[in-house]
Amino acid sequence: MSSQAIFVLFNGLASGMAFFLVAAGLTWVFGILKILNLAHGAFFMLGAYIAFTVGGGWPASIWSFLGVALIAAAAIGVLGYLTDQLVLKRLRDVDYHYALIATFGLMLFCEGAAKFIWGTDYQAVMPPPEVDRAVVVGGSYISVYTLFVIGIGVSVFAALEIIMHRTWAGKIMRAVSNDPWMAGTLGINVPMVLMVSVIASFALAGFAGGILVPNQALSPHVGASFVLYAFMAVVIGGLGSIRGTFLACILLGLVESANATFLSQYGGIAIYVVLAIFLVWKPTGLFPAQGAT
Amino acid sequence: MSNGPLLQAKDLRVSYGNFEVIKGVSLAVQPGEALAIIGPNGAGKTTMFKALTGEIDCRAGQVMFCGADVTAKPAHLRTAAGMGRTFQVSRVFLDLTAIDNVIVALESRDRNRGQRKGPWWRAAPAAALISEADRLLAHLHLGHLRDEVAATISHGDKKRLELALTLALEPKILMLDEPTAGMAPADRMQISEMIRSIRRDHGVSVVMTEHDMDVIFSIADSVVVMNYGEIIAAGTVDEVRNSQIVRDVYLGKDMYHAAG
Amino acid sequence: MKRRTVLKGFAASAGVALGMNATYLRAQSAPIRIGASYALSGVGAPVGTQMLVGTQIAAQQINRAGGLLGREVELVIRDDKYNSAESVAVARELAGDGINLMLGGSQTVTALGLAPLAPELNMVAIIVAAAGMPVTHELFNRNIFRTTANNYTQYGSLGRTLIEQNPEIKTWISLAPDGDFGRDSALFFGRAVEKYAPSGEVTVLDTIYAQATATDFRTQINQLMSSDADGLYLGIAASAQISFFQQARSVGLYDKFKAIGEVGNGDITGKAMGRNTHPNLWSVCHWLHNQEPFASNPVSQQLYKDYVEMKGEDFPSGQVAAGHRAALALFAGIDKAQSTETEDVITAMENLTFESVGGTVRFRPEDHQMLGLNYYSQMGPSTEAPHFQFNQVTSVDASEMIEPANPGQPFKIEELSQ
Amino acid sequence: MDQHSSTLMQGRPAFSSPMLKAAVLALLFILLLSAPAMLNAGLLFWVGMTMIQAVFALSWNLLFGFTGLASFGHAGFYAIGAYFTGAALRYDFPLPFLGILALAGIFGALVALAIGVVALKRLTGIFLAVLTVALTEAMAKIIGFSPALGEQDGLGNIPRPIVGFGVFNLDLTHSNDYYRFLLVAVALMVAALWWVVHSRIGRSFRAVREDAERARFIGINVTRVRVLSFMISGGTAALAGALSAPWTRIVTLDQVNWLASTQPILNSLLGGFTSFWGPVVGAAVYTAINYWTRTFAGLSEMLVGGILVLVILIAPTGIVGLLGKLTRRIRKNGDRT
Repeated sequence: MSSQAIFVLFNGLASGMAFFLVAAGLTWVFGILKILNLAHGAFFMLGAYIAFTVGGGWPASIWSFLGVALIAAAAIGVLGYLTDQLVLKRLRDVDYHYALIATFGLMLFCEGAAKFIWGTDYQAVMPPPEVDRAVVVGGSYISVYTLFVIGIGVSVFAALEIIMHRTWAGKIMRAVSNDPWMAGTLGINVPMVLMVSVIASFALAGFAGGILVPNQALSPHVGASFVLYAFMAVVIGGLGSIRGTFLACILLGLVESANATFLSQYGGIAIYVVLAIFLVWKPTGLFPAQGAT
Repeated sequence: MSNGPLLQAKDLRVSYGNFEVIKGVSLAVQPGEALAIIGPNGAGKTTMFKALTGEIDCRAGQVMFCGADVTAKPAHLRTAAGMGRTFQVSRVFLDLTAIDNVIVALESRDRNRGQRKGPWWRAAPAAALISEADRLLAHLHLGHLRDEVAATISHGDKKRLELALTLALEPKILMLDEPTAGMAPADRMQISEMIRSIRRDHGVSVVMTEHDMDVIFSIADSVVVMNYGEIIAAGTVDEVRNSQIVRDVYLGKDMYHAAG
Repeated sequence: MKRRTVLKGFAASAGVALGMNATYLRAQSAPIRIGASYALSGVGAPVGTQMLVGTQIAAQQINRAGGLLGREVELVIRDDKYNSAESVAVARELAGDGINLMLGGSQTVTALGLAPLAPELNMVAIIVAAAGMPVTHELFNRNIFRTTANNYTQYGSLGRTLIEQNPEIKTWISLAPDGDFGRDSALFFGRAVEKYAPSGEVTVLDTIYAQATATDFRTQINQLMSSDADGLYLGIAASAQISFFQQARSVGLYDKFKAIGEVGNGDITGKAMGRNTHPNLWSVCHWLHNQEPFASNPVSQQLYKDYVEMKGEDFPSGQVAAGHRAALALFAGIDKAQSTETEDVITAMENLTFESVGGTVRFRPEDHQMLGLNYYSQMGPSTEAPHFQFNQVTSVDASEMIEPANPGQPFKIEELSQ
Repeated sequence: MDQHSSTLMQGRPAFSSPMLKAAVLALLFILLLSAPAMLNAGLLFWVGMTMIQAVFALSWNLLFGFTGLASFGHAGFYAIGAYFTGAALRYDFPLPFLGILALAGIFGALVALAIGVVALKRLTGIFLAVLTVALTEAMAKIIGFSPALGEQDGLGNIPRPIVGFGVFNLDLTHSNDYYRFLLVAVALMVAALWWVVHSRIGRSFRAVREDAERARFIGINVTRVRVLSFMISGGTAALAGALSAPWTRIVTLDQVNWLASTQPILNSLLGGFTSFWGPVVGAAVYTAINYWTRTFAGLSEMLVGGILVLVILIAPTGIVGLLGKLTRRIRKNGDRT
């Protein structure tokens, strides 16, 4: 039992941090633009493919692996800039439903494009050699790569917290998030801040793609498996709140892990029960953001 | 209905988070009376207004309307009971034409009264409703805009259209939040003239918040002055005008500004 | 009408006998139009596109040889999108176009839509690769023929192969997708392991379930690692199987499990995992051109040659043979019937024997199930590109492993005598 | 219609006069009625699916275009109807077919009511979007675990019904007969939705869409109006699904996924969500595109996604909106000369 509990805990944290890597960019762009980017998972997937194309299936070391993830982040950041210029920018001042549906279309388009470019064969990328083994903790087999993912997830969270709450850039971001009009009158270049946020959010998606690609088979549908959890986490956490999303990701990871261990014949159901409870009990999320509806 | 006040607030308290914005306010409006709530910016006028209409919940105290306790009742039920309200920035249904705006309000009124004009299967509004809507538009000098989409009409016309929506409900009391905000002086006088004529013709009570003293003096019978979420003075227009406290906290700062 | 067709057929064969060229004959009669409905988009596309290639090669081959009944074969290709509603639409459209012969049902979802429709549309429908039991049981009708082994035969044979090849493994376990297929295939596998264990002392542990489309198998992997088993049946397919291997390898599952039998990914898994392929991985195998007995089979040699010519690649997927075999079955049926009329072709196919890449196959007349040899391949990593290789292929005769024909009635394993 | 002309009552800009519109509709109905004689079975199947998709899209647009709420999991309602009807026919529930249809619609509406009551105050925006997606996913999972509903394989071999009218029976086993039944059912449902949109209820929906706060202060119970719209929409979507089950004769999990939920969104936007007839036009155009591109396998996702983005950016009011703009421009030019 205790061995099982340890496993549920580690596995839940690992899943939770994987969700968070995807959800971080999603919640950021929501906080600033009030757009729920349904195409986020598709750009995550493109990031994973770029990492595979650049780095191949067997990374030489953990450093080259991280380097490749950063290249994927940069590439998806560029795509983010293009997407912003071509699509999102034109939808800033209209009903948010338009943006929702446009990003939905983008998602389909990206998945189709990935099939077109990379084909439909499945690919596999292995974890870098340093973390490509298991440790046995209390009788449970835990892969070191998942510990690495937990570490990256916590680091990304810490970095975002510091940027948002300790730096000048973060202050500007929060000002724009709270009241773009007011921020504009204070001389902040609001369009610039919005554009940078979109690029950063996309880059985060690309980075997550590069880091998480050894997690499962690479196919054009790989984004869908994470992004639904990420949406749930963003909603439970309080739309736009990075802290809330972080906690929600951990919660969802633990629930999913416990579900798979203790109620495996109904795998994947518990997470929806938790979501429903939260939507009813705390409809504004754990950390309600100002101005979010 | 009782013979007491039409609308009454008893020790009303409203908080945003831990911050108490309305600190135990009581007031009463008699049938037919026109009451103005004034005070400097941030005094809690608009919050008080929202608590009375049901737009926000209050933490403690009571709101009585027509002798019934409506504290827990949502806005649409207070509206159905006879409270008509306008907004600081006029709100109408922008994608609908002027006449449809009024028809929607008339149909809502009839629904709340359990009435239906015309057979149930008829989709189009009843002829009686259409002519009633036309009369209302004409009354507010909007007849020529009947088939214009509301989004395209001028600011002042929107204000009047909003009044038409409110009047369509045949309210017992009109709650007007800054009825002349953002208007040119000529328009302000026109609006206050219109409100006076509505009071005269329909015998409704009025509660208003307003900055413009000329408008207040031309409409209101009595005035309540708020500061920091409390009532600091109340009385007839003249009494308040001559009150020393009011001059100190209010007229000294904002009055000239607002009037000028 | 029928008489005319027969006459045409006669004239055509006479034409071939007299050495007339195909062009002349084509001008004489309209082509035989055959519908080919595969999953060309959606999650089934990786498999469906390969099957289509096999079917296209079969059509080219027959046309090169002068066509069927002296007429050219023309494929009318459609995408069923791995979606049953779409496969229904495709079948109706083809029927509306006057086509009464088709290949389809490349997966169980599409076959379930297509099968009940065939009588209504008066079609001969070849179910190419759907292995679900209902097709030849409760959904059976005379118009459908299945050119692949059913699940009971397939996974029973896989279990038998694994225990016979790895007699030292005494404890087995299955990881299967929740749902009908996973439950049944794990059960069939386990029963066969028990039945064919040489020493008789073998334990089959309770099956562990996962979601068919899951991406995270760590919980199940931990359960597998904590079990006493050292032999595994893996019922998870497609990309999920690769995810499983990625996650399992890291925690040492390859060392613990001495042999794994997987559901049928074959080279799909090999290509993705490369040098990280499990060293003793057994798969359901449709075709491996360079392994015996395929390498010396003339049908296989020709298919490989034509594949290389058509695609310019030299490593065809085994699924190509499935599409090829289905087309050959239909062509042989038409040829035997000397007619393209639905009823004639059905009658001819019920006792049909023909040559495929894997040797002689025939249909069982009662439930139209194909019988022949079923093949199982063993693969492992390799030092050279593509970093995995097939080491051997074994076969099991389907007629030894199949349930008695019972068309119209649901298949129940409990009712079979052991 | 009487002389009263307003945006609430008005015909859509593309069709200028009500007479013309009625004539177009009558012609369309006659054309569709004679389709079995003119089209092959495959095309007829597509036409039937298009009619079902049109009703499905109308149900979604009642929510989005007329009440201002976006559901991203509408396939869930469709699937409720489809699976219920499929199971009822497959397992011979002792119910007349019309009763099965009615129950399917009621189930859809009740589920919408339950969601509405639970999520009462927050039945808007992103909250509703995520909730509907998640509930639909959860439903797909539950169906996937239900042997009676065919688990991952779907519920196949659904028989077509024989409708008893007491004195006579209507045998719908043949495609053409079921098609005619389908056409009449769809026409009735479209008429019912048209009535809802153009009636007092529809006007209160629009008031809520335009400005929920203002609507509250003319005495409209905004929550109730939203729940009512959600119920009508959910019930109609379930009915569309219910009608589809005997038409396709198989119901699978494909009908409960994200992509299935996009279909009504896509159709509504393509045709124009500001117009009652937009979703119908959209469904027809989409089917046509799909039909003509069916041989370009594998490009469908790019195509669908690309169309969605382009429509949002270039013609947010869809085909009907675009046509309206064009006719207005032409008329204006005509006036000038």
